[in-house]
Parts: sequence; structure tokens; C-alpha cells
Amino acid sequence: MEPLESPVPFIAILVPFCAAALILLSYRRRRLIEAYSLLASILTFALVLILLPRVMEGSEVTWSVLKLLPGANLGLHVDAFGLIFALTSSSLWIVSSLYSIGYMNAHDGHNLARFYAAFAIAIASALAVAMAANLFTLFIFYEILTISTYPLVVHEGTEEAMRAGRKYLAYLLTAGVFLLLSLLFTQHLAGGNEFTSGGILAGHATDFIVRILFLTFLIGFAKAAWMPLHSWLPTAMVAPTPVSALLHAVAVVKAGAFGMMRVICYIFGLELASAAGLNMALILIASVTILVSSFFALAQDNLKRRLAYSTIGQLSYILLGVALLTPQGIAGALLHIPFHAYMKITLFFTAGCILVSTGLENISEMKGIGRRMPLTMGAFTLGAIGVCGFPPLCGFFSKLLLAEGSVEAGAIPVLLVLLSSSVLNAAYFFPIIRTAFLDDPAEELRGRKEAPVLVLIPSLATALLSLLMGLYPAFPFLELATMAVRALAGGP
Amino acid sequence: MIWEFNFAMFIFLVICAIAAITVKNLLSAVVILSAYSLIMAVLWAEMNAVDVGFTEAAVGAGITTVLFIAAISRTTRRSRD
Amino acid sequence: MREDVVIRTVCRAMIPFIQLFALYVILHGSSSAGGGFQGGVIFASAFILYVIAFGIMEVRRRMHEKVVVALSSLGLYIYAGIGILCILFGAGFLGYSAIPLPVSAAETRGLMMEFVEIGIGLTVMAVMTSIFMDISVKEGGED
Amino acid sequence: MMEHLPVLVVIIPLIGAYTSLVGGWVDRRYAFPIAFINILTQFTAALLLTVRVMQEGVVRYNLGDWLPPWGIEYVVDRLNIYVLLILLFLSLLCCAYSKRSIGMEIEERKHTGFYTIFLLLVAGVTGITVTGDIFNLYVFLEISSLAAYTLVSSGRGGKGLVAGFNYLVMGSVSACFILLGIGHLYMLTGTLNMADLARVLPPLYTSTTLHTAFVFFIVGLSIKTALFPLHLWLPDAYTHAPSTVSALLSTVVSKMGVYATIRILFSVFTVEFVVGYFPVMEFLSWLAAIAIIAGSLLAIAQRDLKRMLAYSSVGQMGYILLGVGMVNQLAMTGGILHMLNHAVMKGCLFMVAGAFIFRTGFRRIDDLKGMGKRMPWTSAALVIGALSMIGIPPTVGFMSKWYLALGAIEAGQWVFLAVILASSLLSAVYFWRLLEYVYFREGEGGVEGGTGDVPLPMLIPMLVLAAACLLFGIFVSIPLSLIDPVAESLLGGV
Repeated sequence: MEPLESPVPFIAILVPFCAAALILLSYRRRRLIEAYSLLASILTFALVLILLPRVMEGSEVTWSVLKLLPGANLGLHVDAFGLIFALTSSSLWIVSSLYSIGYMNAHDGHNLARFYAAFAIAIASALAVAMAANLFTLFIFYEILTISTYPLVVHEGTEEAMRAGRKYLAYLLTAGVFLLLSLLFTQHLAGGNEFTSGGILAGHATDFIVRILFLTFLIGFAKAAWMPLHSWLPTAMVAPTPVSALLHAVAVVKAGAFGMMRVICYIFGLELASAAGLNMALILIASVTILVSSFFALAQDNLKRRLAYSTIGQLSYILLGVALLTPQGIAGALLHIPFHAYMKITLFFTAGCILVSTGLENISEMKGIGRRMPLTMGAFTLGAIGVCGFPPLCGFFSKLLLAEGSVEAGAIPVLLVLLSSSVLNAAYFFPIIRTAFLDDPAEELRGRKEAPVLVLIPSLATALLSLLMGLYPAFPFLELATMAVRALAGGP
Repeated sequence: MIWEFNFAMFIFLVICAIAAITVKNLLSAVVILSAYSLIMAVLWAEMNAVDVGFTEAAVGAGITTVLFIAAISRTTRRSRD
Repeated sequence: MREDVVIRTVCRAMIPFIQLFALYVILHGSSSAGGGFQGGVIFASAFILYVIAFGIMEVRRRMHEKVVVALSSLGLYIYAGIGILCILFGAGFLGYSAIPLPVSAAETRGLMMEFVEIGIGLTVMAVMTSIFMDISVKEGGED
Repeated sequence: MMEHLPVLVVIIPLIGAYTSLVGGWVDRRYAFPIAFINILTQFTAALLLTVRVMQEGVVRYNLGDWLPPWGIEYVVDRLNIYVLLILLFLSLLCCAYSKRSIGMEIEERKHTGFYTIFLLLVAGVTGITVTGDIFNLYVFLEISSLAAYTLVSSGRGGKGLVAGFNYLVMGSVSACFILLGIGHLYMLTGTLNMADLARVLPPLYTSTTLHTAFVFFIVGLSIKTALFPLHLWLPDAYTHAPSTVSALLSTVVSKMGVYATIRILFSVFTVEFVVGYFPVMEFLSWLAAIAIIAGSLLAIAQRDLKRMLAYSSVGQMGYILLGVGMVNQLAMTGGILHMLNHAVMKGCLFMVAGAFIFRTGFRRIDDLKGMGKRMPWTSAALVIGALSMIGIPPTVGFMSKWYLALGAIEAGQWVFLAVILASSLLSAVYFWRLLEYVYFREGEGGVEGGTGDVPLPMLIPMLVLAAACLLFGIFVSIPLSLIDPVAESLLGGV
């Protein structure tokens, strides 16, 4: 079907930007800021939702924003592939806006205008990454994403936060330079950088150059937190919990993984990727990351850090899925973007709830917390089960597809990695649940109640959503993923 | 063009230049510089660049010297190095 | 230098001649060696001589610093004014011959050139004098 | 009047200089409005001239109705008008900025003189850009340099005086070299007209005299542009000059040196010569690459904000010269584009530094804690300027980086590519430290004295430049439409 020209994607990205400007201008009025933030999130989600039926019909929506430089357009193009990510981040923005309001109220937050504005810009950039029509657009917003999340990481203003911020920038700006390098080379070799299904590099470069380019791309997408370029992510956990939840579990890291998928599928092309042996390297990196990060997670006592290492492992699922280069694998990887997002955000939200109502961060101190905060820990349990990949939560489906994909590709070691990873996930999540529910509550927890409503509701909502997605995986994500894979295979 | 004359002038010029740098008394240095300019003016004239010679005489030997002296009279007379 | 009769008398005798010579240099700039710049410098040196002989206060009484400023601007205005006058008469900037004077084109050109030289001379004289005055005057006092 | 625009843009500030002197003589307060209106008029004239250049390609003007090889010819093509617009735009903003900013830094009785010399400097740089005569170029170079020396030393306190003196000495040495170069050329060819020179030089490309002249030019111009090992005058001059002057130096004065370099390398000597007969471009690009890295490293080591910006300028000049030195279309476009971009961002940053000094008197980066809250608009301008220097899209800094990097790939110069990309990381290091202090560290106690932003005359130019950092980044096609043919015509021989 002919692509549809429509400014809706552009407006969807513009809304958060405008919201950020409004927020900064009314920096003295707290309620107004919160209202802007919430309103913008709902509006953005609605706009993305408008796109959904069109894409489901099989049509693609494009909008050429601006011819920035010769050969480098700023353009948007929404297909099923990108819409999955766009839907995920925009829908989760609503809940995390609510959550931020509750969290910041409970924490007596400071510099709120800066916080909400940076948050909005980060979301807008993540959306733009999802809808980018070419590598250039993707790169631009990838960089803006880096910059706009920095104020969030150092939000607390402590010395530790500063150090974390510096590390964050050091990793991600360097990655940005590598991505720019890759972009420039792509431009130079292929004479363009539009995302084209089937790739644009084939026939323009030798295998050796393709491999080098793949390496620079991989370093460029260090936001995907593959090992050994992962250490910025646990460090960035000093940020306030809503930030860790949405950005470091969803938007930022997924932008990295998503970008890598885009590049492999639409710049290199699947044939070239398998011909040059790129998938083997990626499978190796992803497998190692999955296993090693799980062991790291086992060793963490700080809940947010444990979740961060878990995120690192789960992200590599996505890389692994795309590296299989089979339809099922790619579909699984695509599905894992929203599914993991819903589950992981639940976990982070609940970690924040615990922090808000008890001030605890370490797992060893959370003895019996489940009895005091049953709803919170119930949500946590759901999320944890999902991440481990057990039915009926949504995590099960993405892992199932990934496993099918690995069988399809004949990569049995990958299957083993996936299975052992599930076991390891269970190994680091179940002790928490056991401590929370079965141990006797500690003295200092006496009298503590549930978290404030504003932070509790989003946590429950995302937990329920991940359950619902597990029960009805088809709509819309599975369908979108299937469509995306079909489009990649060259079909209608 | 009398090359012997030019040569002599040139020697003087070099002597003046060196002297202007080496002399400790700034006032003397200024005077030597003014002599330098005058020789230079003569040399310019000798090279058929009368206009330049004229300027050199008026500016280099004339007004600059006065300005230097006025400046020195406001500061110390001896160079410190 | 205050009460030196010899210097004063000699200067009094010399200064008019120096100024005359300066005028000569300025006005003959277009046809022989010299010109506005050199003439202006010589003119300025006449003033400086005057300062040396009679002290700065005397000079300031006769030629106030603001007059110096005005003169330096006036010189430039003469130069730019003639240039623009040429433009107004339809030629290029400083295309003298376009100015309709009741003399031949070559004469007009020479005449205008003299005016420009006078302008340059004025500016140079004024600027040189003011530099000297600035250097030789301590804050508010006499040197 | 339209046909006289090339000469009018030079004459207007010249008249204005003395008018503001007379105005200041009547009343000190008149000097500023006269100067400002003057530059505004001149800018309008330049815009009109742009229209003509876009229509006619090249606008020629014979001074005093003398025909070209004998008389002085003013030639305005796209490169000229591009540089001219940059210079006048920045001069205009610096002038507006100076109204309040010089109040603290320059004694009041010198204000009239300040504007006079300011306008003389503008006249000088304008002259450089429009003239087609190489000796005339030298004269204007000297006018603007002399004005610059004076302005540097015009501030209170002795440091500016010393810095100005050092600048004077270095500048005069460079002027001597350039003059010697011109002398050699004249001796060889008997003409001073650039177009004429370009026409008669080719048969002489093997002549030793010509090579000597060329070396003189290169050395002289390198000092003027503060190319790395010859940059020593720059940090002090930029640091100790009054804030307006720092902004003016980094944007206007440095660009005129770069412009002169490009003109002489490509319009007097041609690409054919600098590549084929006297392979200096390779050497220049290496120097520029070293300048980029060294400038950035030195900037990291600085604690004084203005000094840091000064060293970063050394690096940024390297960017421009690197682009020019790689001798291909893309890199050349990048280098020339960076003239505008660097002017916009560095002007903005120096104005921000001036605003901090104006409000608090702080020069050291460590003292700027918590400024983000005390001076929100100024700090916002700082953020945009700094991001642009780092080269974050879609600011202007990214656009030049893009072109330069593509040019380096095109030329197969991997080292230069690495330098360009690494330097953006290095600038991230020193600018991010600044941002960290300004925004993310709380000031210790309330600093008494000023809170709140600087007065509007200082704030508006700053914000205009900050906006320009974004606008020229997003609508980069506007400057590119001027530059693309320039890069092509400069490289015509290859």
C-alpha cells in the first residue's frame, strides 16, 4: 500500500517538546508543571494511537520534516516495526507521569521544572528514534536523548550523582561519536541513509568493511548496554526512580536495542548480515551478556541495581533475537521491547514505592515487607514472574518466540542460553519475593503502610497490563510484530 | 647612486640599530633611533624613493622621537634589563 | 623649560615657517614628494614645538582638546564628503573628474585631490597632536 | 546608490567613527547610538549588496574610476559577502552588547574613544572583505589590527595593557611577513590586483621568489589566525580584554584572518599552486589537526572561563583551517560554514562569560556554582552555546562537524576524521564541567550583589546568538546556498 503523508507523527513528537518549553517557562508553579506534563503525555499517546489503525491496515505513515543537509533529511516514517516502540514509550509516559508526580510529592522534589522538561524531551526523542525514517534522524534524536537524560541522572545533585552523570556522558557521548562515524561511513559508502527493507549497504562494501562498520555501529548503540559497555546503566541508577523506571528500563536502553535492530534489518539487510557473519558475533556478545549480567544481578543487594543488571540481560534478548535473523527470532525481539518494558517498569515502580514509604533500598532489609505492603509486592511478584518468562504473563510469549526462532535457526546453544537465563532470573527474583512475604517483618517496618496512592496506582496498572498482554498477546503487539516481520521478508 | 656612500650609510645604519638596542639609557636609545631614521631617510632618497624618505624623516626622525621622549619623561629613564 | 627666553624666541620665529612648509608639503602632495600625511605630521610637530616652548597649558588655552577632536573629524569629512560628492555627480567614489567645475577635467581632478590632501593633513595633524597631548599630560596636571 | 554599495560599506563606518567621536565630544552619551545606528546602516547596505551579489554573481567597483590593474578594485563575490555578513552581524550584536558591558570595564572618559576605535575596526574588517587589491587588503588588515590592539588594552588594570602589547608585537611581526610577501609578489609581477595576480602567476609557479613570497604569506597569516604554535598572543588578549572586545576578537577579528588566508591561498595563489607546486595544504592541515587537539587539551586545563574559551578558539580555528586544508568540496564547505558557526557560538559564549563577570565579577569556573538559577536566561544561552560547541545536533556545531567529517572520509584522511570526532569529545569534557558547575551544583550561600539576569542590552544580543546557534543549525540550507558555489569556485582548478 502507498505510504500515507501525514503530519501526525511529527505533531506527536512536537507535543512533548512544546510541553518542555511551557514547563520551563512556568517553573515557579508546581501544579501547572505537573498538569502540563500529564496533559502532554496523554496527548502524545493519543496521537500515536491515531497511527495504530492505519498501520494495522498495512499502510505506512511518512512525513518529511525538513531537508537539513544535502543527502541527510529529517524525516519520519512509521511502520509496524517502529510503532511497537513508539506505542510502548508513549503509553508508559502517562503512567510514569502520574508516578513522577506522586514520587516527587512524597520526596519533596526540587528543580521540578528541569526534571519534567528533561523528561518530556527524552520521551520525544525516544519517540522520534522509533519513528525515524533514516539513520540521520535516528542519530540526531539519539544524541538529544543522551543530553536530555543527563539532567535526570544528576537530578539529586549529590557528589555521587555528579560522578554517575559524568560516567553516563562519557559512555554515551563516546557512543554517539561512534554512531556518527558509522552514519558518515554509511552515507559515504551507500550514498544515503534511508532505512530500506533489505538494507542499503549490500554491494557497496567488502565484507571486511561491513564488519568494521558493524563494530562501530555496535559501539554506537552502547545504549543497549551490552557487555562490556554496560557499566553506565547501574551507575545511572542514582537517578530518581521514575527516571530509572521509564528511561533506564524503557526509553534509553530500548532506543539502543531498537536502533541496533533497525540498523541490522534496514541498513545492513538480513542477507548481508548473515553473509558477513555479523549474526555470530552478535549472538556471542548477547549470550555472554545475558549470562554474565544475571550472575552480576545475583550479587547485588541494592534492589535498583539488581533490576538494572536484570535489564542489561533482558536487553540482550532483543539483540539475540535479531541476531538469529529468522522471522520468529525477530518477531520475538520486537515483542520483547514492549513486554519487557511493561514488566520492568512495574518492578522499578514497586522499588520506588518501597523507597517512598520505607526508605529502604537494599533487599536484605526488606524482610517481611510484603506483609506490610501487599499490593506493592503483589505487583512486584507479577513483574518478576513475567521477566522470568513464566506464563501467563507477557514475558512468556516473547521468550517463546525467541526460543522458536533459535530452533528455526538451528542454534541450539542459543536455546540453552535462553533456558538457563530463565533459571537465573528466577534465582535472583525469587529470594526477594520470599524475603518479602515469608520472613518476619523487621522492627523498623512496624506501622509502615502501603505507598501513596499516586505511586501505587501506576505500579498496579502496569502489572495488570503485563498480565493482560500475557492473556491477549495478539493485540496489538503480536500483530504488529508479525506485520513487521512480514514486511522485512519482502511480503506485502 | 654612489655605492660607497650607500655602503657607509648602511654601516652607520647597522651601528645605530645595534646601539639602540644595547644602550641602557632610554633617552639615548631614542636619540640613536632618531639618527637611525635619518640615515634611513637618506637611504630611501638615495634609492629614488623620495616620498618614502620624506615620510621617514618626518615621522621616524621627527614626531616619533618627540613622542618617545614625552613617554619616557613620564616613566623611568633606565631600562631594567 | 619654563622661562627660557631663547627657546621661546626661536620657536616663535620658527613655528610660522614650519607651518608654512607643512602647508607647502600638503598642497604639493599631488604633484611632487610629500602629501597630506607628511604635511600633517610636520604641522603637528609645529604644535609640539609650541608645547615644548610654552607649556601645555598655553597650547590648551589656544587649541582646546575638543577642537583637536573636531579637526580630526573635519579632515575625514572632507575626504569622505568629496568621495560622496563624486558619487552624487554620477561617478564612482573619488571619481573626481565628474564634479562640474568651470575648469578642465584634469584641473578639477587636481583641485579635488588637493582638498582630499588637506583633509588628510588636518586629520593627521589633529591626531598626532592629541597623541602628544595625551602622553605629555598627567591626569589633570602639567608636565 | 546601488552601484556604489561596495565602497559605501567601507565608508559608512569610517564616517561613523569620527561622527561618534564628534557626538561623544558634544555629549558622551551620544557615542553609542551613533555607533549602533552606523553599523545598522552598514548592515542594511551589506544586505542590499547581498541581493546584488545573488543576482549578478560578482560585483566589481573601481575606486576613483581607475581601471583595475592600476587602480584599486573592490570585488564582492559570494565568499566576500558571506564573510561580510557574518562580520557585520556580529559587530552589530557586540556593539549593542557593549552599551552596558563596557560600563564596568572601561573608564567612562574612554567610552567615546572606544566606539570610535570600534567603528574603525569595523571599517577595517569590512575593507578586507570587499577589496580585490592585495595591498589594500594589507592596509585594512593593519587598520583593524591596530584597532584591535587598542581595544584589547582599553580595559582597566594593567593585564590588558600587557596582553595588548604582546598582541601588538606578534601582530606587527605578522604584518611584516605579509608585507614582505606582497613586496615579493609585486617585484615579480608588477601588479597588486588579486585577479590580475592570479592571471599572471601561473607561468611563474616554479619561481623561487614566488615560493619565498608564499612562505612569507603563510607565516604571517598563521600568526594572524593564531594557528597552533603561533597562537601565544591569543589567550592573554582574549582573557584580559573587556568582554565585548573578547567577543569581537573571537568572532570578527579572527575571522578576518581566516578570510585573508583563504583569499590569498585560493584566489591569489590557486589550488593548482598550493597543491601541485608547493604542497603546503598537507602541512597546514596537520598543523590544524594538532591545533584542534592541543587547543582542546589546553582548554581542559584552564580554570578561568574566558581563558578556557580562548583556548577553545585556538582549536576551533584549527577546524576551519582543517576544512580548508583538506582541499575537497565537502571539507571546504565545512570549513567555510564553520566560520559562521564558530562566530555565532563563540560570540554567544563570550557574551555569557561577560554577563557573568558583569553581574558577579567571577571569572573562575569554580565560582559559577548555581548560576543556572540566578541568571536563568544567561545560563540558557550558555547551554545552547556549549552544546553547539560540543556538536550536538541540531545545533550549528554539528553541521560543520558533519561536513568536515564527510570531507575527511572523502579525502581518505582517517587521522583527521579521528581528530574531528575526538575533539568533540574533548570539548564535551570542558564544556560539561562548566555546565555542571552552572546548573547542577548549588552555590554556597547567597552571593550578595547581583541576582537576576543582566540588563536587556546585554541579554538580547546573547539570546539572538543562542537562537542563531539553533536556527542556522536547523535551517543550515540558508548559509549553504551561499557557500556551496563558493567552495566550488575556490576549488575550481581541481
